[in-house]
Amino acid sequence: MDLRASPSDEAFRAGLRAWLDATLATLPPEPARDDWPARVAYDTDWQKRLFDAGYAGMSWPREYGGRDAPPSEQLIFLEECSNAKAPYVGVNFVGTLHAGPTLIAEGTDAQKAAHVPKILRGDEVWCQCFSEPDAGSDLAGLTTRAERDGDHYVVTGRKIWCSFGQIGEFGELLARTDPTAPKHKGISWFILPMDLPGIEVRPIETILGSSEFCEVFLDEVRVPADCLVGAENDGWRVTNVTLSFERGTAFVSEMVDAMRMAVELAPHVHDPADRRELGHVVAEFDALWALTKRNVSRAARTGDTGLGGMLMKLAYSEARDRLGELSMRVLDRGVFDVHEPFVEERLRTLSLTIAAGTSQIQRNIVGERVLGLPRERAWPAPGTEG
Amino acid sequence: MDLRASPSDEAFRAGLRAWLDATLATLPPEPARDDWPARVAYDTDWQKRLFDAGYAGMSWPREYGGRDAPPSEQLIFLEECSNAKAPYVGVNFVGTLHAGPTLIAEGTDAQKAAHVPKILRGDEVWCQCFSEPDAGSDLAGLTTRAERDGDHYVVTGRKIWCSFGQIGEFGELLARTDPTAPKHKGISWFILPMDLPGIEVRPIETILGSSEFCEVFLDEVRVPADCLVGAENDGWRVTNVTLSFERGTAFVSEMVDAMRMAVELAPHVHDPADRRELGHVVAEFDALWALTKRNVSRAARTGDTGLGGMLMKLAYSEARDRLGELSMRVLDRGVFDVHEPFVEERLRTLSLTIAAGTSQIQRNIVGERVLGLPRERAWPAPGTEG
Amino acid sequence: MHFDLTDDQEALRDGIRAVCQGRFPSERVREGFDRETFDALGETGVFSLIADGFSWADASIAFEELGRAVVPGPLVWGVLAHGLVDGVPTGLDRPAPGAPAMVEHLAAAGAVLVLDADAVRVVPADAVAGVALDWPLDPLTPVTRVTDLPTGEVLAGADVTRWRRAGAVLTAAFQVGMAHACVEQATAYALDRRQFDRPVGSFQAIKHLLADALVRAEVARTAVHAAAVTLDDPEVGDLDRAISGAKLLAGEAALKNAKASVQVHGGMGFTWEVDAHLYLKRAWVTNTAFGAPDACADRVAATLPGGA
Amino acid sequence: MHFDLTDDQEALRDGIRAVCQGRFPSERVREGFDRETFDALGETGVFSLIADGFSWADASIAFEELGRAVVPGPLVWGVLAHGLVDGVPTGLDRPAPGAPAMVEHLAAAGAVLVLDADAVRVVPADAVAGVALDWPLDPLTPVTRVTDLPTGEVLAGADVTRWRRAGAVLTAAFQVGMAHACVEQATAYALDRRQFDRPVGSFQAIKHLLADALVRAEVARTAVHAAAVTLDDPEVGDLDRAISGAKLLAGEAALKNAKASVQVHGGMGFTWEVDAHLYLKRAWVTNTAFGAPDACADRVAATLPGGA
Repeated sequence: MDLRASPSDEAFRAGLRAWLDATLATLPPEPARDDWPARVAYDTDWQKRLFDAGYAGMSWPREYGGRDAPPSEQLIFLEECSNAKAPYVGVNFVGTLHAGPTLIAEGTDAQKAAHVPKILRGDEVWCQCFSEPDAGSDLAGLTTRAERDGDHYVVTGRKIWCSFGQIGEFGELLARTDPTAPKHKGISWFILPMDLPGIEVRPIETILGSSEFCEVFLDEVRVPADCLVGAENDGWRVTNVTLSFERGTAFVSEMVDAMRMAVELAPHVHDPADRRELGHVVAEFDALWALTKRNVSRAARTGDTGLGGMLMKLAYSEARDRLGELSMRVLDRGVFDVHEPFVEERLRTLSLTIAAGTSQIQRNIVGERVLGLPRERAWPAPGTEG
Repeated sequence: MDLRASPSDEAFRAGLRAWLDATLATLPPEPARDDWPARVAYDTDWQKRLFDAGYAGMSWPREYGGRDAPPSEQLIFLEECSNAKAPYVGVNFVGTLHAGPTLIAEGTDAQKAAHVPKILRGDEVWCQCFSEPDAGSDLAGLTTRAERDGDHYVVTGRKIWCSFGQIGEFGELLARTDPTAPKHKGISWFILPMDLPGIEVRPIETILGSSEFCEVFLDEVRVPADCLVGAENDGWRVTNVTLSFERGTAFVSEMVDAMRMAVELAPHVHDPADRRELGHVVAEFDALWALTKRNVSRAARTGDTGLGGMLMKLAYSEARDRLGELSMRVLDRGVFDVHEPFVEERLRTLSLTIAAGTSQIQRNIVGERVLGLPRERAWPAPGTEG
Repeated sequence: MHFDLTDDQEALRDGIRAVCQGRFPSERVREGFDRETFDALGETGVFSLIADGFSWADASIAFEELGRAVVPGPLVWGVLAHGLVDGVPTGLDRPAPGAPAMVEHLAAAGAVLVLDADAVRVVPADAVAGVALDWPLDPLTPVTRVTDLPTGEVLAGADVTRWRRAGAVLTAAFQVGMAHACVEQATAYALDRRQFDRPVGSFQAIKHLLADALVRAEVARTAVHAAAVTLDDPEVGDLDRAISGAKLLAGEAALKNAKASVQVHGGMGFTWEVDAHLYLKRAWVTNTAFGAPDACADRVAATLPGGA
Repeated sequence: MHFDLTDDQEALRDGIRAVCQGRFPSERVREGFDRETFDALGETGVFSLIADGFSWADASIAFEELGRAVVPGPLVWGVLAHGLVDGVPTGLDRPAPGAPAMVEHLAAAGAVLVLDADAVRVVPADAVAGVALDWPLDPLTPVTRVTDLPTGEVLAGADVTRWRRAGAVLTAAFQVGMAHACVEQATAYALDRRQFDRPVGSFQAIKHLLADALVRAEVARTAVHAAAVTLDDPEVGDLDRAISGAKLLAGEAALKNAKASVQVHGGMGFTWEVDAHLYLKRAWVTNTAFGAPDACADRVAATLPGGA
């Protein structure tokens, strides 16, 4: 058990730092949050630079243009980029972190050839069409239908919380292909070309007053059958393969960012009780950063982050919530401007305990999958209640 | 909406204070906690003094020797007694607060005549035999059987958490008289003479190292049929009538005691964060004291404390827990002696979130009965699970 | 002692609630505050309650209803300065030298009341120089960062200590109303929203979150009523302690319950469309006025023997 | 970097765990600590780990197992003073003048180590005068209130700062073991105990209580491992911050998880018979040693830029 970086990790870090130093100085100014064309241009330009420098697809296999770097280098990459305030993955998020890895693992040769290189170079932007108004925590309860009709599937339904729906050229789509099967068994995973007729995208305004998510309305959209990824009705498994690509690094950028916020808050904290709370939150972030190293170390050896990976989201979200509340108490009314970074972050991080599995769902997962406590039973179907 | 005491309340308070001043000075020293015969003597002597002075049975009807005092006087009585550090109700707890009121409401004339006057004068000590090892939170799941055999019921089972089981002459007993009925419908309420053959009492050692509770083993105990209170199988309703006698005063002694602890702790609290926590807890106790007045006021008008009564236990238990934790932080190792009042109280109050309905059960009650959220459904019976 | 709403007070509560439901539904509230809102509220009599002989307890009952509807505006100042200044009143505590001074609703205001160490002073609104925040945290509470706050003139007959106390009570009452509204709105959603083939409110995780929220709101409500009654009749208790405790608990209830409401609403709670965020943002904003929670907790502790 | 247990460390953990299960089951633990216990533990090698060339990380892994079994005794002092004094060592931080001095396990001890500002001093146990508490909070940790604590003699070669740091790490490791044991014992009970015709562990209220407890224990464990590794190799981090943070989180995990265990055990958790109270009481006692949680939080904050 040690925390010493290996010589090769140190060398990687030094090279990356030098490249970041040189490259970040040449970037254009960051675009405004609601200027989507500018954001696409900015983020895909950054992806191209990463690609040209060999830093795109850190975890991707070499045969797909990735670096196939060990988890420790992924960790360093994310840490250094965050520390240097390099651009976030931004509009490339769905493509590089979800769709690309899924296609690599489950796509046909033609699907891979059509999309994977473009995603890696920043030539193709993806969005996600998973959740539905009535299928959030219970994602497998989704009802968007995809009915086979010759060499197409006809898709009708309504998706929500579609990140980058405004600008995605392709969407990751989950739709029900067998409504008679048990709910996890009748779902398929599709590549959804977002320019097909019958697709309507409507931005959702968040509590930040901006629109990071969209609703996507699908009205008899004819999706070519060769857009099916993996086997029909096997989409629930397909959508879960993506996770293993993270190898313990999922919250690294968040962690670095949180620690920076804590350090920036410190000079404003004069009240003794608030200082103690800050010390407590920092101790938690320190521990979660150590846990990240534990997860990355374990993933490097076993391919799986184990317990540490299962509890990271819950622990991080709750710690970040404490930091957010502390910052609001400390700042008081003098700085209640949404453009104040602490305020913006407090609002943004409210989504951490909700999105991608609420803290309540996370506690179920820890309680059931780790501790082995019994699952909730299904309620009787309506009409059969005792 | 006012907080002014009425002239008659003020007069009652003044009279009580004078009596307490005169009487407390004549009391013998308090007995040791584990000296049960001495405790019985001390507590029943106190009850006799209350009776002689007209303060026994504050809420009891006059025809049963009670004072039938308005709730405001009950509140003043408990407040003044606690402030004066008068003896607690002690071994008279079950008799005066549960069994007596139940008999008054549901007993036959013979049952009332046999027990009610004695309970009020401190001539009869009662204990409670409700919970069972497998029926705690789910009290209605109790399995102690009472089978009719001629003019007796034959009772077999095991009771636990029997307060004053060591010394009770009679017990409040809940037992199942119809095992085929739905669980709330097959229970009956009995007077259990504790000297009947087949009853064995075993004290339970608590985390305080003392024995406030007992297990009671019942082995074919022949209970006379005229010990049945209320109708056969109507015991669940019978056991719930007692509550209405409290009229909002259930936590008054606890509240006064908690506030005294907070005030006594204050001079030891030097750390600014601890002082703030103390201020917070005191604000909660102040609010709960006001809530007590609200409950008493409402009970005086409507006979029911409503919402305030339903949430008092949960709110008080959780606030008291915060005070207990704070006291342990403040006292640190210098005073970690169980005979130190703060330590003893910290250990004792751990039972507040557990006994008589855990905080989890209390939250269910508030969520379901007040907010109208759906109840948990029963699980499928074993063997029928999907 | 009858520490419960009288029949008159219940009628007052129901009346104000009906007014809010009729005239300040969510769509109207979202249009924000202006002179017209002020006049509409003035017609209901909420600003003149004290002048009309009602008690502070009555006023706090009314403000609880305004909070329930999250009505925007410098409402507390509307009561405090009723009949004393022209136009819409707003105000602030005079900041320590160098501290930022923020005034809410300056554009709509005619006069700014400044709470000084020993007096209430009036400054004409157009004499206050400052920069309006582009994106105030609460979209319904425009805020101006003041760059020049003239001394103003002493408002004769205004007791600054009493203003601070009354301001704290009314703000706390408003917060209690918000806290209760959050429980009600989240409960309604939890009853309606189904996941895993059952209402999400049937899950203990949600049920207990809401139960705790209700307890917080109701305990805080009682504290506010006690503080208001004590403001009316200071002999029945320790007024500063009652007010500090009430403001602390009410502020905490408003904030925690609004967060609980966001959480129960799930993804929808993170949208502009659902009202939960309006309550959360107003909770933060109101917590900075007339005593922040931490300062209130300190003050309660200071009232204990040996506690100064 | 390989921040995970090595195969050797896993073997060490499993070995100590097996020893504890075999020699320190609950019945044996409840008999308390004496010289025989000390010798039995000494035979397992836990006190000589550092002397035998193991790392502090290894020692912390061993202490986690001792904590899991809630083994009684002045165990941390057994490591710190290994080979340096005769008989069973115990110890304490020299109290400020006037503050109460408490020593654990004095009757069983041969020597008392006193951590002074700049040195470790040794006092023969029989030279320390004091009054044993009749009812120490933790029945397995006898405590003496010291009335006379001689100055003692400087223990050559003992670095008092390093002792304090190592003491904090080992205590925190012990606490993490307790925190995990509480989760395990409460989980076992929640699986076994049925109410309302289902295991109580199927209720979200219990499930989530235990899930949070597990998260606390595991996060604290990672913090302790990081602190121990940093104690072995101070260049990899800020040692004081790592240790203060670890002690804070481990102490909090031990205390909160023991309380959760009492709660999950319901009425049985309030009995002497179930072990939950032993963990709770030891959690309180160990939180007073080598840095109370609040002081640790203060120290972490003080490490931030502008934080002193």
